[in-house]
Amino acid sequence: MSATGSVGGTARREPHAPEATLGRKADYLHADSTLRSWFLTTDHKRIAILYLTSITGFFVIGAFAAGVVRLALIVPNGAIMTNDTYNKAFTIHGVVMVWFFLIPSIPATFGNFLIPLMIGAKDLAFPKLNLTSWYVFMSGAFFTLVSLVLGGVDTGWTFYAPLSTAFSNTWVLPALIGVTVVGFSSILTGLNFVVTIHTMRAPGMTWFKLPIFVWTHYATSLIFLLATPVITTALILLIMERGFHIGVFDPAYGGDPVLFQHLFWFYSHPAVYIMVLPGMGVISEIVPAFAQKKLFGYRFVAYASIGLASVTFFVWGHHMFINGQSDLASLVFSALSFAVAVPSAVKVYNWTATIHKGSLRLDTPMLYAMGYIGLFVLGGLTGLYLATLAINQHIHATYFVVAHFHYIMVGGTVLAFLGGLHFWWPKFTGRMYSEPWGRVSAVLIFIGFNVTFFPQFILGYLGMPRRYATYPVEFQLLNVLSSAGATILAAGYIFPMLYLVYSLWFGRKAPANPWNAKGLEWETGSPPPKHNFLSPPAVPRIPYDYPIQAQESQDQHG
Amino acid sequence: MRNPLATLSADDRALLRRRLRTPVLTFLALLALLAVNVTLGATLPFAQVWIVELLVVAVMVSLILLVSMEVIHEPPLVRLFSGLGFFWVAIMVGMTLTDYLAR
Amino acid sequence: MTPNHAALELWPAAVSATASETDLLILAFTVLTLLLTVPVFVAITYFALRYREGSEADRQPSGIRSNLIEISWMLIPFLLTLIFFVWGARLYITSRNAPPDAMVIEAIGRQWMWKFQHPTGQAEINNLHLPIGQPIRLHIISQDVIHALYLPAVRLQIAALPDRYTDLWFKADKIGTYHLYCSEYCGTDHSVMGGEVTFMNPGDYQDWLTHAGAQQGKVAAGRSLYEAYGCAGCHDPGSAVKAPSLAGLYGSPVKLADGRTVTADETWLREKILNPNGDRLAEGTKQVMPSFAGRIPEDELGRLIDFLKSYTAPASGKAAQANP
Amino acid sequence: MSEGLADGVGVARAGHFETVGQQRAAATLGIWAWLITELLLFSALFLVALITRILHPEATVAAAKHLKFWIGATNTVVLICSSLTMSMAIEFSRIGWQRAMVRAMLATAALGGLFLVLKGYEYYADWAEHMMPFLSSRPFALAETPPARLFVNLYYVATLLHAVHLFTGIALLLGMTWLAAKAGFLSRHQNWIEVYGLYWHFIDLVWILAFPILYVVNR
Repeated sequence: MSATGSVGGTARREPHAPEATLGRKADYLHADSTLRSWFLTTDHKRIAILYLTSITGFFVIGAFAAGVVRLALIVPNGAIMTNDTYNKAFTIHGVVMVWFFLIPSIPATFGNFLIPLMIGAKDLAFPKLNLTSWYVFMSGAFFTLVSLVLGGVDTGWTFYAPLSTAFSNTWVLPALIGVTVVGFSSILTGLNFVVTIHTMRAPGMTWFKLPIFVWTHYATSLIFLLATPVITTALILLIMERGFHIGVFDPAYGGDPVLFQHLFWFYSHPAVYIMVLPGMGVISEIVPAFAQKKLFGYRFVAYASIGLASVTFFVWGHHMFINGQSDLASLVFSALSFAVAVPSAVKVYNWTATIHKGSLRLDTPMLYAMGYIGLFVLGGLTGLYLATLAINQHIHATYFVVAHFHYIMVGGTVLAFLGGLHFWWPKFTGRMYSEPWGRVSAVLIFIGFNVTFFPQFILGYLGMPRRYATYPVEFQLLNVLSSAGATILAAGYIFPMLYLVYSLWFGRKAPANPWNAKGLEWETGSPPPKHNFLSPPAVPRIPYDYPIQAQESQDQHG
Repeated sequence: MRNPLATLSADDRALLRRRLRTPVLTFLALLALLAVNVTLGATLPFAQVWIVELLVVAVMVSLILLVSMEVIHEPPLVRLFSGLGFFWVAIMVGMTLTDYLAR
Repeated sequence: MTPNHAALELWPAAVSATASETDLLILAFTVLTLLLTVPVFVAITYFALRYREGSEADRQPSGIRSNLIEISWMLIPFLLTLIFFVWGARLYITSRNAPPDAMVIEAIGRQWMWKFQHPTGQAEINNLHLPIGQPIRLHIISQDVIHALYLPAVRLQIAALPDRYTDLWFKADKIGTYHLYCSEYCGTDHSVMGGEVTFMNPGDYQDWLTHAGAQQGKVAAGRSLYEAYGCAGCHDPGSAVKAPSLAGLYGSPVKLADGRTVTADETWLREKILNPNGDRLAEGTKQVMPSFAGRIPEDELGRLIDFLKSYTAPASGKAAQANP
Repeated sequence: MSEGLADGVGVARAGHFETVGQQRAAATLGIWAWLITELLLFSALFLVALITRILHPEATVAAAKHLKFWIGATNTVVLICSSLTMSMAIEFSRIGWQRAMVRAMLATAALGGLFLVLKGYEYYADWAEHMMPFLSSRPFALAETPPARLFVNLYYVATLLHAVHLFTGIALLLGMTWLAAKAGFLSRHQNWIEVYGLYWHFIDLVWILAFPILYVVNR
């Protein structure tokens, strides 16, 4: 649309933010308290809170299923539950955690809340669409819960044909429908973010003044848009095959079930970066704030986000090395997978360099961030083991894989989520949480996580296949250790739920900027007013304008 | 119902002609291209005809994108977006074919 | 831990040259991983202590050009890891191209068992006996869903696809008994779908083929009948009908509906197959099984009963006797 | 667009936008982002068609020969016509000819409806020819070449998905026409027509791709 289109007739042209006069005390939480004002809200901040509440619920369901899995694996002979129960437990764990927690976790909550604040906008570009996406999410969740209540699914979260289309006797169809529907919510969220970041930035907020959080969310949103439709199609094909016998993957008629895996991983590998990139954004905010130092190599980190989002589309075949894919494809996908190391290394080394010569406060968010960096490095490098063809032939589909992706998903995304939750909790709620309890849980989660998942690297290397309800006795020691770690981890998760909820009523009132952090979200109140800013925010000279600034070369003014 | 054209002034007719020239020409071009493809499909003149057919389709698709959807008049960002999807389809098809063409 | 549990080994046995080289590759990669991660861990910890708020530390910018640093830490780790791509790819290509003189074993996966057939015709279920010092090629297909055959001792696995054959080849050089798994999730009894692979000296293998193998073959034939007549459809665990499991039934006492107890011997089994709803009914189950009288020839009935005699409960959680 | 808007035609600014230009740019970018997802959605099906063709060339050709080529071609003409009427509606909206615009929109919806009717007839013809392999009551005409049913099934999924898009499109179009017939619509929501037009053209474009991929190249 050319600019001439904007001179159209009756457009009202009021000055900026006339709403400021509507009542200075009414922040977004207290502006209106009816149930209707929450469930029909178009305020991005309230929608973020709706998402936060719902995904916390799903996290609890998924974590419970994980508990069932770890319980079953205490004994090797499957004496605690039947194989079917075990299979359903790990399937529920995977489906719920991937599609109903990890994928929406940071984008739909923090992204929704913070992107307009960070770019100095009043809302996302399409507020009604934003609300719609939450309802779409909840209806997808409804179908999935229906399948769970009716008796569960036992296909694994990957839904590989023909197990899912012809052989499983469980409630696959509602689960498939639920996951398909939830994809649309991702697409709508991603679309909203892309358009918002392109068109809604405050005057003067150029691309290289945007926080890395916004950059990573932009990259994530591109993946939402470019990858999600393909899995929608793949799942529609499964639904047609299972529900109506209109199938294209059925080997009985010469169909190729590996084709489903191609379509599945074309989405699901990039989906890893849907989960990881926003976490990187969170860490890139926390680290400079608690080092009181400008982010090292800002432009490189920004470009690395876009780089990761692009490279991730070229590597999906590394999930299929032993699945009957051609050798040529395996070689190509393996080689390209190593390229992922480049942008990942950029991120990690720049965070580390940011801490160098900073002025560090080791508060809860920073503890999570430091844990994240360490665990992400391990998770990322073990990914390269799996991308190495000869090693993959041994550890593919073993506990090594399980450990690897939990280092990325829990050590990465969940720690970033918790770090971000503590970092922006004062902004979301206007209350401070209990710092001592926060630190205790952060340390507990770090320890519990490592005790749970490090033994799984060894188990995988020793050759214990994943998704096994029963296993040879020599693996029991490590499995018991892992289950013991899971109880520590569970405790680490329960504490924040308690003290954060407690702080809602009894926490100290938070100032606008409790961490002395930079970024437009800290320029407004805690919690922010209904329309975000009472007066137009002043866009800073440079991003991460912290007291300590590393001297960078001239072309690095950003 | 009255003939809407009958009530038009000369200015309006000129305006109408100017405004509708591009859509009508596009329409005719699309029909012509479709006719080519349908003829090729119905007669199958030679073995590799599908290459020609796909080229004709590519022309039709670009015509719709550039002219009907007015991409040529859009700012660079929208032009980029209109091409992005096709680029990603190329990635998806190309990388999948490394499997199927080498089995 | 009870004392009879197999001890935890920290390095799994490798029985082929390829497996040993894979181990070497993994060890080398681990060294690289340590080289790349330990500095980060140490740096983070050191910086966290050294530059804590309020500590006396030099916070003057160092003045190093950051583009140089950025490019070096982008490229150096990448190039280092590329060495491992090349190494891994070379090893992979070797493991994908079987020598033409390899001995071919046919492997069929189905929910939830493996069937292996030796070139000489002997067949076995879930377990596999192989000679060492000779290339072996497993020619694999699935009858239903996707499975994967995983032999940790040779560090190899490959999918068993329902629509086409896949191959797995190796040359073992150490005798011993090791695990054999299904590694692609395939439904209810995925974790039970496996057994042991035994590598033997060629002489022992020939011996096995003529004695135990032949016996195994009969049992395997009976197992095929068990599948073919549809017994498995109802009597296998996880079936919708929930018919009683026949595993380990032979020789065990069975409580009858009228209160008596019989031993499940050959005669009783035979009678129950031919005339399931006659007298001496087992307690607690509905009589829904069709009669097989006149539908199953006598020789096949004998083989089926032979199979039931050898059919024990699935060996879940059983340790392989690693025998280096 | 090459020419500006007539007087009294434009867009009313929503509260969270700073300017009308920003609002229009957001709407245009938004619909393009959505169209990207639509393209990938259908392209995944086209990819399946391609792979099916590579794996089973003869069976795919046999199945494609059974598709109703002439109905498909006619439907393509119908959609190209509807694209023209949609383009006309957009042009009328820009020069503020509301009545002509509404008529062009109704014509577009009618052509879309015609497409669906023809599609329905095509399905009926398929049914009559035993080309519905998923119906257990009617044996498949090409039962002797099992892989043929893969392509036939794909044809149903692809055309049904397109029909769902078209149906949704017609419903939205009728709803919007109802609003657009009211006085003052063009001064407040002119860009709805433009944005909707992009969607309609794109559904047309998808069919322009689907017709040769399903009906023509495999003959």
